[in-house]
Amino acid sequence: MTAQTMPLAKALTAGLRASLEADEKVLIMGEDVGRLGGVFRITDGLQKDFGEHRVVDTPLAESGIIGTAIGLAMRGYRPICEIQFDGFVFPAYDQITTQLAKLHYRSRGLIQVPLVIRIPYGGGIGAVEHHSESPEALFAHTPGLRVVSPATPQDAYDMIRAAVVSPDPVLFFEPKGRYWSKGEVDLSSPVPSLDGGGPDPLGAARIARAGTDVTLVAYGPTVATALSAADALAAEGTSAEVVDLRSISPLDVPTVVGSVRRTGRCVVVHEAPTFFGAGAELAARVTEECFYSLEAPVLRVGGYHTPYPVAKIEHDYLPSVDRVCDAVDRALSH
Amino acid sequence: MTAQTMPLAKALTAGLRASLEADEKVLIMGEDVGRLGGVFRITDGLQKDFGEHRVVDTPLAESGIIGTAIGLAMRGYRPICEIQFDGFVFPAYDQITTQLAKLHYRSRGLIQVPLVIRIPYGGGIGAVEHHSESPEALFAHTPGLRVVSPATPQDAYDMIRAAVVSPDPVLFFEPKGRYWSKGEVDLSSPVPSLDGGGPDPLGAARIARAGTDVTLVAYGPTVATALSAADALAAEGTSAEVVDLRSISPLDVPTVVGSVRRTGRCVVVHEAPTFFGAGAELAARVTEECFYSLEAPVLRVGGYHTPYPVAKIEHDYLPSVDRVCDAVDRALSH
Amino acid sequence: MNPDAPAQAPIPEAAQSAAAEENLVQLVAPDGRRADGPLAAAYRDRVAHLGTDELRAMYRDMVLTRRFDDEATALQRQGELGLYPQGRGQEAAQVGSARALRRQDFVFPSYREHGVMQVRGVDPVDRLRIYRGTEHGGWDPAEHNVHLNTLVLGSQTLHATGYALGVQRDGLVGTGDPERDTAVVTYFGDGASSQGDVNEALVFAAVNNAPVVFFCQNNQWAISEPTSRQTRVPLYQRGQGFGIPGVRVDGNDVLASYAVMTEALERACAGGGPTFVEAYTYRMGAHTTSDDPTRYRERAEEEEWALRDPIDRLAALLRAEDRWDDAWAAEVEAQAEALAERLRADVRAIEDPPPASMFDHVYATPQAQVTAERAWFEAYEHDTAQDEVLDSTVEVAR
Amino acid sequence: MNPDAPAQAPIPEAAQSAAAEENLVQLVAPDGRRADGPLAAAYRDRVAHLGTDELRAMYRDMVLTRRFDDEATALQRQGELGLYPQGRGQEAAQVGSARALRRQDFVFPSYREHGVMQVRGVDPVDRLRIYRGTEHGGWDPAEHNVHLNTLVLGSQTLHATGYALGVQRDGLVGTGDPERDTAVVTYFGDGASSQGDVNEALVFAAVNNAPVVFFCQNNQWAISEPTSRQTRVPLYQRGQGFGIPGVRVDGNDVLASYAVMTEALERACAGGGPTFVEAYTYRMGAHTTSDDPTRYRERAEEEEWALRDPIDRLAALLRAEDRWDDAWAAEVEAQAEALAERLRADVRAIEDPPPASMFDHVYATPQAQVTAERAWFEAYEHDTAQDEVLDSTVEVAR
Ligand SMILES: Cc1ncc(C[n+]2csc(CCOP(=O)(O)OP(=O)(O)O)c2C)c(N)n1
Ligand SMILES: Cc1ncc(C[n+]2csc(CCOP(=O)(O)OP(=O)(O)O)c2C)c(N)n1
Ligand SMILES: [Mg+2]
Ligand SMILES: [Mg+2]
Repeated sequence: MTAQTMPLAKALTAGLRASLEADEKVLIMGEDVGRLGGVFRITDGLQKDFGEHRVVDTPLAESGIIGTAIGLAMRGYRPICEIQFDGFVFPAYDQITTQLAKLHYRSRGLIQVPLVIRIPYGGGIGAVEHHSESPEALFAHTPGLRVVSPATPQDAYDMIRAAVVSPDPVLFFEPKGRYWSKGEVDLSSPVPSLDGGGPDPLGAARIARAGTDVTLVAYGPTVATALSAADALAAEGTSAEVVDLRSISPLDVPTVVGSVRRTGRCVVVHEAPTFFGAGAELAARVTEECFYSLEAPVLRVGGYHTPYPVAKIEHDYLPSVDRVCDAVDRALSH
Repeated sequence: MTAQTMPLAKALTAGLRASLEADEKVLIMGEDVGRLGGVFRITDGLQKDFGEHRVVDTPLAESGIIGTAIGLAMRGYRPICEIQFDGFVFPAYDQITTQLAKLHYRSRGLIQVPLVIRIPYGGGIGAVEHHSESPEALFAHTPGLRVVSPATPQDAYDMIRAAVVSPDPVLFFEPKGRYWSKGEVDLSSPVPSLDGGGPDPLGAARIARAGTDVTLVAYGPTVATALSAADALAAEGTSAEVVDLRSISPLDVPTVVGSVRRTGRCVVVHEAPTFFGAGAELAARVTEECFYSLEAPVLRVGGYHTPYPVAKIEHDYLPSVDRVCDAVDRALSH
Repeated sequence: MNPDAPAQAPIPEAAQSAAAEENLVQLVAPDGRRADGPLAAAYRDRVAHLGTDELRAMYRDMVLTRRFDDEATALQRQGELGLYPQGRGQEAAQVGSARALRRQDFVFPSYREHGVMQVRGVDPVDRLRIYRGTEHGGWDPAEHNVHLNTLVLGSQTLHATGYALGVQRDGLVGTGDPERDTAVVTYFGDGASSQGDVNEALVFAAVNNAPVVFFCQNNQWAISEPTSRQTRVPLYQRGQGFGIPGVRVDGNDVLASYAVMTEALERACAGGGPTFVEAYTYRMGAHTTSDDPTRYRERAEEEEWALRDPIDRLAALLRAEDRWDDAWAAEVEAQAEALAERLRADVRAIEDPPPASMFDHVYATPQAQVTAERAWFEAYEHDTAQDEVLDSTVEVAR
Repeated sequence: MNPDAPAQAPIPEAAQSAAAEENLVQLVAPDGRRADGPLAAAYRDRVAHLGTDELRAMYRDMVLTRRFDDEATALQRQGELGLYPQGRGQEAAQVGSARALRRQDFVFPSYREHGVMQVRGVDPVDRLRIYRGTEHGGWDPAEHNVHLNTLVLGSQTLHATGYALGVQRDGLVGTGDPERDTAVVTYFGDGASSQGDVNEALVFAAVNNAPVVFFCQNNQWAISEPTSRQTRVPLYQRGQGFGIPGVRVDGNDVLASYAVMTEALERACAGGGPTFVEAYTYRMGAHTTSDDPTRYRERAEEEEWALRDPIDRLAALLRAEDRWDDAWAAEVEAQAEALAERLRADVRAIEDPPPASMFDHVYATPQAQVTAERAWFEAYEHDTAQDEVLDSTVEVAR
């Protein structure tokens, strides 16, 4: 055990480094991932250490990045593609949805496409348009993809390595607003195994805080929001349990249901618009499985049905501790 | 009143014809929409009657079709774009999601983009891959777009004309499996108005059949399935109300909630995978607003979390009358 | 005006097709005689080693491809297939180009490459599973180094480019060993050439000098749209602005298709990078069995192209050069008949997959959502089956 | 080998840049003297009518553009803007090309076209609203016929092409009336040129002969990637395989940029269709204020390009031709100072939009989801405000 305190961003870098070291078929490709180390510096130093051959600056064409990565994967490589910002994944949407997601199915398992697509996502950083979006639901609806998002440095380190060894394509959403949040990371933790024996390292949720009165469900950037809300609620005498989903597809329904059966109330928190967002699927599922234990309907705190607004008012758009507490109050007074 | 019996496909053709006649800025563009009249013949005869200038065969590039249509709309035209099949809308996904949906917002209302994107969708026609998909949820999550689907010839005729006069972009999903279902169409019905005075012609649901024991919610191709299920249920003594949503974004929540408050039970039926589908949003919303009138959780009948399967087993994938009745039974025995 | 750039607006269409004919690599004229002229001279040597056996093998592949086509069309008409996209008219472009490939080369097809499949040895029944609605794929890509059909126009050109980059990484370019040097070829149509993906593939291939051949079959039509809706200059020029050399070949001339492909493969294998080939040919049939070409094209055009039938042309060459033999021709005919018979029997015998197989292979690893839904489905199927047993028992009892 | 196609693999990079220099349209050399040679001769007449007033107006636009740039950068450093993408070095390409436009022409920019905005008269404060985080747009596109910035690389090239198709439909091409003939220009970068959208725009524009100019500013860098990551032949050739003539212009030469643009506009207006212009220039600053170019490029390269500063070049020309006047220059300086002052004051004074405005204009018509969420938001805001009043009352009471 060699735990170190580091920001989430550095844990990702460490995870990428470990992946590059472990398997020479692993390569990183994307815009500005080389000398620059990416606009968020997640690949910082990797080209220097592993060479231009392993860390590749591509032409500026997202469909081309994912499409050629698919071809590379078919030839036995394991590409990790970086999409520079959430809002720029859409030119690659066709390749992801009609090709990447379906090749294993189309070929009845004969073709594996072990691709990781890293996407810094979410808001709160004062950015211009297209740089603060949360498009995870737009991928979770498509069978064949795994969609995950770590909330802590340790998970970032473990989950990126699990994603790289996964034989299935993984959309890896990185909470860019939390890149500089620090936490302990055990760099000697083994690469999680995906053989189906233990809990799915890319699918199992985590109880981030135990509680008894209400279940807060979050992932990625809103886990910290939910934890802060739990603090605030504790001060008022309400005990909130916080579930960090880690995975948006699949959803770890048993863990959430287990929690809600105990607490009787559930609030889902994400940055994406609530309309057709992950909270909808969770609310539907939790209600189906906890119909008799729910004291109040599952409530959702998320983005509104507006494009991501201008930076000066983004904090009115984003789920805040206040809004989470407000939802909990409503759930409690139901 | 000049009602005529015609299939849904012909009602669409009539609606397009009326739109071309009413406004010379209206034009139709897409692959094979000209001489061929489209692979489903929806634009049959229109190029002959309105000229190559109004009904335009484009290069085979969906992003190009939508992107240039946006430019045409900015110049005052009203393009109706045809996407040949559901599975081929994805190359245009970026233009739809980051440009079309946001230009009105980005410009604070100075730019209107009155674009209609017609997409034949859904399965049951024995087709090869990419020709039977139901991607509506992948658009409904994006603010700025309207997403609708008619279920009857009259609605097809009215809604396509409303879509064309709408100042907002409309994703118009046509239930291709029901193209040849017939119904009465009043060709003299006025073009629905979108001024917000009356019910929203692109947003208001319709009670397709009244009932008292359970509410079946459907849209597009599954409205007929729900109606058949209601017949079957009636034979067993269960009275099902059927709501035809017409619109997936926005959802007419008040109509559904009004119905469920009366029946106490709700089953949503769509062809798209249930996971992150429209049924999730509906279940969440209905539960939130009918928490004390629901006798059972909202149940969903839809596609599975698999790519659309091969034709020979697609009927095991699609929601069937049996599966709807099974869900109703489960809701009733809750 | 820049001296390199055309001084005027793009050349009008009429001039274009004249130019097209001019720049067409042709080695066999429609009457079966070896073609003349500087372009023929430049490529002639590439087919000089092809003797009677090789030419006959090409002929056989083309005949079998056509018979496959006809039989699949018939099976569709009989309701045994849901759909079938005919390849008639494109046999020379496909067989000629595919015959230039080596075992280790990898093919990324679109959906009309029946002649390529024939040459690569993909089982004819397997090729029809997709159209019978029992498979989305149908064969093992690794077995014959042929990827599955790609139906989303142009997508496969990026996969081919990426695969070629993998080949390059594997050190299999420029080794000088013809058994090791490996190239990739992707097939796509004139219509698909407009897709952004194809152009991004050109960018990635050119910048990285990838060992990939872009083989564009310009069969004059994209369903109902003539090629003039996709481009106003000949398509073989498309790659030039990306730094990719282009060549236009008579796609109804199997020898020219072969010759041009050997050149492109040599370049790829030697580390010279990608080539853009436009095979100028004609889709003699409908787009698919669902299509009705009388709605959009003239009978006269079809008749004109019928005179350039690629199989007739090779037959004429064989006859003109005394390589024809009636006994051999009868044998080819018998093989075609056997193929047709096999298709008639074996396609009908293809069984429907079990319903629950829809849950197979969504993921390579266990995935909770699929596991849960599959369990639900199987229980539901079981219950329904029991209900049916019950129903029929009731029925019988009545 | 096809005679039209390059006989070999694409030319290596070294040769390339030599060729680049060769084919560069340049009218003013870095030392300020009028350039010689056949290319200069071909374009010289296009700037012959530009007298001292016009040249000085160009100079003024370039100086104001640079001052805008410097001041915006300073405001960003002071925390008044969230981000700013500097245009330093590209003033000649932008001002020269934009000065060739007529009022009725329409511009689809990317995000770095500060010089174009200057020429078109878009208010400088409005241009910075997006970077202050109070607007996604900032001005009325109809007012100066300049579309909003487009941040998704290359998307705007399709909008421009579609808009040009609308102009064509409106009958405003080839009227012969310079007051009515209308063209469209879209600006994009060397990096963006790789996007599928740009290539699809070339297809649509070429096939329809759209009156649109593709103005690609090759500023040598796409953030940290040199242009060699996007193409291995000069970018001005990109359009050729689509049937679009291309020209490479010295983008640091305002007169050459102007001249080349007049030619492209004439072609568009006369119905001659699209032109692809590559303006060969340099991004002297960082990609944006968030970027650190020392991580990826050499100081020496920056210094080399500093010698080709476009403003210095025009100043040199004005001096060389006795068109310079110190009083006038001081006046320009004063205008720049006034602009800077205005920015310092007015950018700071830009107010934050009210939070509920986030719900404005999602749709043009009432939409149930937005209406419901807005109502909820306003009630919540109201309650929160009351809570705060309550809190502070409690506070005061304590
Ligand atoms: C992205 C996409 N858009 C539309 C289609 C529908 N479609 C199938 S084949 C075809 C025509 C293709 O023409 P071409 O590329 O010339 O190939 P050909 O059919 O002539 O062999 C079209 C429009 C598709 N398969 N994919
Ligand atoms: C589709 C898309 N992908 C990525 C980005 C992120 N990005 C913004 S600017 C830029 C570099 C663009 O380079 P270039 O086109 O040469 O224009 P320049 O910045 O040099 O003016 C990148 C990668 C983007 N805005 N859009
Ligand atoms: Mg074709
Ligand atoms: Mg650049």
